[in-house]
Amino acid sequence: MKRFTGLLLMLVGVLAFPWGAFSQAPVTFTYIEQQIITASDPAAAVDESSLIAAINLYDPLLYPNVEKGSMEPRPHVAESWTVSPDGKVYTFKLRRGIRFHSGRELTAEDVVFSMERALRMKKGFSWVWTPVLEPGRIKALDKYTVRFELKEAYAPFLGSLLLFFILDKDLVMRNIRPGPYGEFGDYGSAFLERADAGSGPYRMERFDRATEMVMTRFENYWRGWKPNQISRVSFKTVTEEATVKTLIKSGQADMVNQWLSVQGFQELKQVPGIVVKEDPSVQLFHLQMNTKKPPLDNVKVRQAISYAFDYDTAIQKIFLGATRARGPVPVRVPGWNPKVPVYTRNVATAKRLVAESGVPPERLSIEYAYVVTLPLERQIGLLLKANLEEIGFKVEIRGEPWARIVELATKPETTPHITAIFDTLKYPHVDSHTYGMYHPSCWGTFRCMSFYENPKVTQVLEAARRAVKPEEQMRLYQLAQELIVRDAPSIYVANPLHRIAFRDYVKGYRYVGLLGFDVAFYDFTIAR
Amino acid sequence: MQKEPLLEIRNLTIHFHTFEGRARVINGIDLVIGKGESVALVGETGCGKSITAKAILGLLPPNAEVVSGSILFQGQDLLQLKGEELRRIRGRHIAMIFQDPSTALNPVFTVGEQLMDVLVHCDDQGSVQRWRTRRPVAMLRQRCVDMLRLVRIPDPESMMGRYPSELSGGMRQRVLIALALLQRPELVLADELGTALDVSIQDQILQELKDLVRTQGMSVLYITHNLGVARMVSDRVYVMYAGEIVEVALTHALFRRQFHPYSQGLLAAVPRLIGSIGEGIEGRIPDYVSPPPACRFEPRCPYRMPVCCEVRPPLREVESGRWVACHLYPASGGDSS
Amino acid sequence: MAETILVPQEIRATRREELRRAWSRFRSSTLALVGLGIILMMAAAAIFAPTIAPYPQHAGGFVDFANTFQPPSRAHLFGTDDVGRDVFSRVLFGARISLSMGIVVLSIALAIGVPLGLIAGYWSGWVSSLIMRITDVFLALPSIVLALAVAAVLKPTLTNAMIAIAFTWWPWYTRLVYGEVLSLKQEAFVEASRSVGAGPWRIVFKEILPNTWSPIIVKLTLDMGFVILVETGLSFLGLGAQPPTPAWGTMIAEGRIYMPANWWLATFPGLAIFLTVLGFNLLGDGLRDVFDVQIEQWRGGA
Amino acid sequence: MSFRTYLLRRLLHIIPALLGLSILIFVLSRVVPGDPARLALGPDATQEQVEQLRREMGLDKPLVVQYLRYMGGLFRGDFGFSLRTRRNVAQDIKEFLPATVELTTVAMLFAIALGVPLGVLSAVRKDRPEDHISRILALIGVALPRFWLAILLQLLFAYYLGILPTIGRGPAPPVRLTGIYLLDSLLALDFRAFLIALKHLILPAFALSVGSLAQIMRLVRANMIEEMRRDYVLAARSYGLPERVVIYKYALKNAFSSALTVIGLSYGFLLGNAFLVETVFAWPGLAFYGVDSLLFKDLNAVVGVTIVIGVAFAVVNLLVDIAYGYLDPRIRYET
Repeated sequence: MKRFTGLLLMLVGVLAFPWGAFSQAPVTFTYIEQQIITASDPAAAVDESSLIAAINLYDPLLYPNVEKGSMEPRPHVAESWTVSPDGKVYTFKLRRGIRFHSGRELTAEDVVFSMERALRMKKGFSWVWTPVLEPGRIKALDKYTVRFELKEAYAPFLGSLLLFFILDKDLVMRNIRPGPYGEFGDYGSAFLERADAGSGPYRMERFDRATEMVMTRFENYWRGWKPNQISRVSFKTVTEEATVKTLIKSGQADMVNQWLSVQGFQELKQVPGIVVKEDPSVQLFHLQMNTKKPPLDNVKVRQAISYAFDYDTAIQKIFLGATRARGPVPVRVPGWNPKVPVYTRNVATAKRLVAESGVPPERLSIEYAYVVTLPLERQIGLLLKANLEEIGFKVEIRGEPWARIVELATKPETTPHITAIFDTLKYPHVDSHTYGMYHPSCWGTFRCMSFYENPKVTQVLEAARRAVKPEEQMRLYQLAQELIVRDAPSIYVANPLHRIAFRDYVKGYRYVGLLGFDVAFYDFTIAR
Repeated sequence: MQKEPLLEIRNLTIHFHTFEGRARVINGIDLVIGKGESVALVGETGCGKSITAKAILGLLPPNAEVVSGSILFQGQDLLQLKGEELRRIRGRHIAMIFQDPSTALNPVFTVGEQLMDVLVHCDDQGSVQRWRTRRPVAMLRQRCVDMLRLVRIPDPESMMGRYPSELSGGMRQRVLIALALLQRPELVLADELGTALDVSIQDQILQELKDLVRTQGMSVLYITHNLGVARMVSDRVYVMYAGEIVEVALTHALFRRQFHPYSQGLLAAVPRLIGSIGEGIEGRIPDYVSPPPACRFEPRCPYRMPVCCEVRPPLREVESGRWVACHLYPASGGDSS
Repeated sequence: MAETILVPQEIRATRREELRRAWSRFRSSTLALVGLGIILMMAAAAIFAPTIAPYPQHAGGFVDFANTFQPPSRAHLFGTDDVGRDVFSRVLFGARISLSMGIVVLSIALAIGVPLGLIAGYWSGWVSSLIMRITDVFLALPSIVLALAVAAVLKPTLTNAMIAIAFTWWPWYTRLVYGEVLSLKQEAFVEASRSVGAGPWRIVFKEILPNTWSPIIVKLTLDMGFVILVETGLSFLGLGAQPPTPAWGTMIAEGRIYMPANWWLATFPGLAIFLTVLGFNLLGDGLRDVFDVQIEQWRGGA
Repeated sequence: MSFRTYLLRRLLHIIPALLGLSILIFVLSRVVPGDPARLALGPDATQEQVEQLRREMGLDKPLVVQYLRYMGGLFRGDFGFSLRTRRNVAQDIKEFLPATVELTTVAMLFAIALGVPLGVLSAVRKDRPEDHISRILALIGVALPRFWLAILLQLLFAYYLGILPTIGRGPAPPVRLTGIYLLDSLLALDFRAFLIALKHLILPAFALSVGSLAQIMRLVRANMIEEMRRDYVLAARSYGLPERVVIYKYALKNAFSSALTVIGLSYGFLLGNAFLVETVFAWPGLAFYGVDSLLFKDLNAVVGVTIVIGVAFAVVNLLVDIAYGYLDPRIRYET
């Protein structure tokens, strides 16, 4: 017995030892994401994590007007620009003296190289530019002047340049490996997994895709450094929510991203020393209905579902506060149409529409897919199931990893009947949530799981993009919204609150609304 | 009894606690071994011979209880000794040669290591001082090798490095003897020595052991179910039946004439010499939980009388040096038990 | 086994006698009785869930957002979850899933594993060595790893999780039966029936198979716990039951993110798994002592 | 049969099993309904790009050709290209394997270091309170769902008590030689890094080890009880050997060597559970990588991970066999 107690005592001793006293001194700012950085090459970045990495390692040509709390583009690498009257030629004057991490100056050559690279690689956000640009249409007029010659007027062009990151041409070309891009080999994409080729405020110290990217301050950053700015960042990926909460509560993390559950943020609000910031977002949460899959190919069935869903419960009880979505465009985005019809819960109407649709009751069987890591989407699914079963549907719920949903989205046959999607504005323009979601050119991506097709809408969207006059642009985009909502390709649920939590000594956080731009570590200061 | 007694067992009674109840396995036995004497304890399997030997060394299983009696060794009652004191007796003063050479050797250590362990750990000083006064390993090793040679093991040096599984049965048996004799005990308990072996090897080993103890001046208690063995090696024989001593006699006297009906039965089975005893007698050893109330042999006895199930026959000296526990024989000179 | 040749009736008689003795040995083991008690309790919970559960409709796609995250109380013994369902009711229904999962998986494993083991053990030749080499392949990987790989190939549903686990489980039974057959083949009673001209199928099914039951039963009991552990593990990783199915592993995965404030969501399903597995282990240990079989309980399970 | 032939035969047994395993997993991974090329290229790639990548990856070839190519690469240390991490799987494995080796080894050592003494104690004090406590703990240990235990441990030690870190391995020590933080930090004589690595290890290693610990304890107990009844134990006592030597040297070596094979099998147990425990603790090991690869349908990674795990399992069992032969001479001469 004595020996046994001894063992127990030893165990207790080991556990009670002040291990915490050995933890690292807090010199590194720890930011936690729940999704991995899928691409450290800015030309391949599409998701929030990858964009955050890009924004901190690279400079985009233009930057959102964060200071004014707006997402409109303002000068950044480009000091000023002019647009031709037909809206086709954009000429940018570059700022002088911007240095890459290699020490080289950033010049027009690099801008041309980076855009051509993006266009050739056809990854990331290149689809925004491919309709109007191709290699050869970007020219360096002199060391600090670049001209973009678009094939046609393109309404979202300026805004899209916020996603255009500039790479160090020399460094990339010195590090190419054999690859599919002819003389450019792999365009340095393997190299960019290990290092960066940017001019941004931080440089990549270490990157371990599954767990962590460590970034250190670039001392010669052209915007200069002020006291209390962050000098080193550990950008960690932690998938488990309970763990994320523990990390920030214990102070092992300084800031955690928006993907925690609503209840998680509620819980963090109660903790002294933690700030939970909530802002009305420009995000759309909607349930996309696959219009190519029966019975959802019937517009009356889709409308019936839109009438059956309990929006109030979703917004008040599941989102714990959010703006009711009115159409595909988030309500705070300029160009949103306030006059779009709004579906509200009306079981009688829903039942009537089902009857009118002529679909026999045994065919009313649908599948709802959601991202398995997001409990909110599961809750919405359970609510939808309850609502739809009330009007005679049979609903099956399925959680899938995000990667799998992206894969399912490639074909109408594999795309589930209904898929829950959070869609953040991709570029600061109404085009992102109209053309980007309802023009057939986007089919195959998670943004277009409706496979929506209405020739009238397609025509209006194309005209809107080509329109030069702002009023004309807006009129057409608003018309499109109205037409789309009538066809009910999605259940437009909410423009949720954007939430983020950080320790109270972190200052300077400002919500921008554009994917990734709120987590620019350069903007933060530490006040201890 | 001319010789000075080395070991005296007096009225030893041992019970076992079993699921069926209390088993009265050893029922008040007396046994004396003189200095330099070879004594045999014979009886059929299950009669309590091995238990007696284990009781001497204090190696009874946990469910055994010594109800009464004493085991005097050089005047000291072994039953009163505590664990550590008893341990110092074991091996150094009284050693046991185990019955089955295939199980009594540790399979995962070499012969040498097992021998050395005995010398190293059973040192006079006890465990604490061992570290300070560690005697040269070479010297201890030499003692082991010498002992192996003494028990007639060929090439004892290489034997030290072998594992028991590499040895023949006879060799293993010799190693067991070496282990027991290593500390030169005054008393050796040989439990069914060689039974597991070939007859010719058994004889050889018995003969060797007999010579060995004689030259070393040790006393031996042979435990055997084989009368032939007893006849070959012992000076005196104790016949045991069902946990009781039924007859004690000098070996040659016993083989000339047996008094107790059980002894007679035993010898009737002897002609083959190797055959186990009891085969010639009808019936089995009684149930120890509820044994016959008086004479335990009564149910099997061809001469049973009414008194046999009423009064337990005491062990009485019926002629000089011959003690018998049977109602057939009145005491020679008064009741001496 | 005795050296004597027993005729079948005698075998049956001794078997009956053995069973009687076994039962008395079993009764004397407190832990085995506790295990049996736990399992009977769980089985009762599973069978009578619709009657016992205070809110049987909560096992399915019920939602009541006015009633979410209620801590344990008299109305909700284990509290309510993130959509307002009674956790106690769901845990009760979860017993149905876990137990039926175990039964189905092991039935499949038996149905595949035992015949293959009999064939491989009784006949020698390339077929049996092929069978045994195939089991080696399956046993070269911890079963949960293989089950994960299979489950990931299939759509995540409860049925597919079942298939995945059963797919990895049968070789253990082939192995077990194979070993038993090899030793039984040498037994006198088998030799005897062979000598009186019994055909191989008759020998295999009438003489050998009945004698392999005791190790199989012990293994089945112990495996029930392991299968449940593996199943809950798969569900925990999102490769098993889908909402609103009240599978314990899924409930832990779903409830986990609400820890520690709403601890009851993940705690009670976890306790249910623990108790069930404990019950089967206790019972299995008891049975092992009763039947006095040596089987390795070591596997790359959860 | 000599021990060497025995080992050789074991090896000859393992190789076809591993080959079979590679075929099984390869076929499984190739029948996945889904398009790894699409997954690799992300949501916005065109169908034409996807087709091109499929060709580059050889996904348009017959399965047999794909398999032979893959195995050919395997022997050159080329595990194929990972879609998720966009580099050779061999590189990923090299990066993630040490964390798993570290975790499972420490867990195993922990299970042995605690399981063996507890088993001995339980056997020596059979049917006394210590025995009952140990046995009940062991029963609990076997039945606890590891991932649930892991969560509870995190809650208790990281959240409520705040004395141990919640996830991960902590910062890498200054030098990377083995990738095993405990070793690297020791080799660099950086004791602070060693302590940091150790405290990150405690919870996951413990959560992982309880099952094996319990089983080792039970087995050692059973074996010890059996060994203590043997003649050689009685014989050893009769020579006057101290109880300490009889129990901890004579009986334990026997009990432990027969427990050894089972310890090897329980390593598979650990490896399997690592998939759950590493996930809960975000432990950047092979299992963590494996789970993500499974969910992402990163075929080459899945095949690579399973083969490495199969090999690890086989190697450990072989090592155990060797150790067994070393500890128990009977195996060497009698098998």
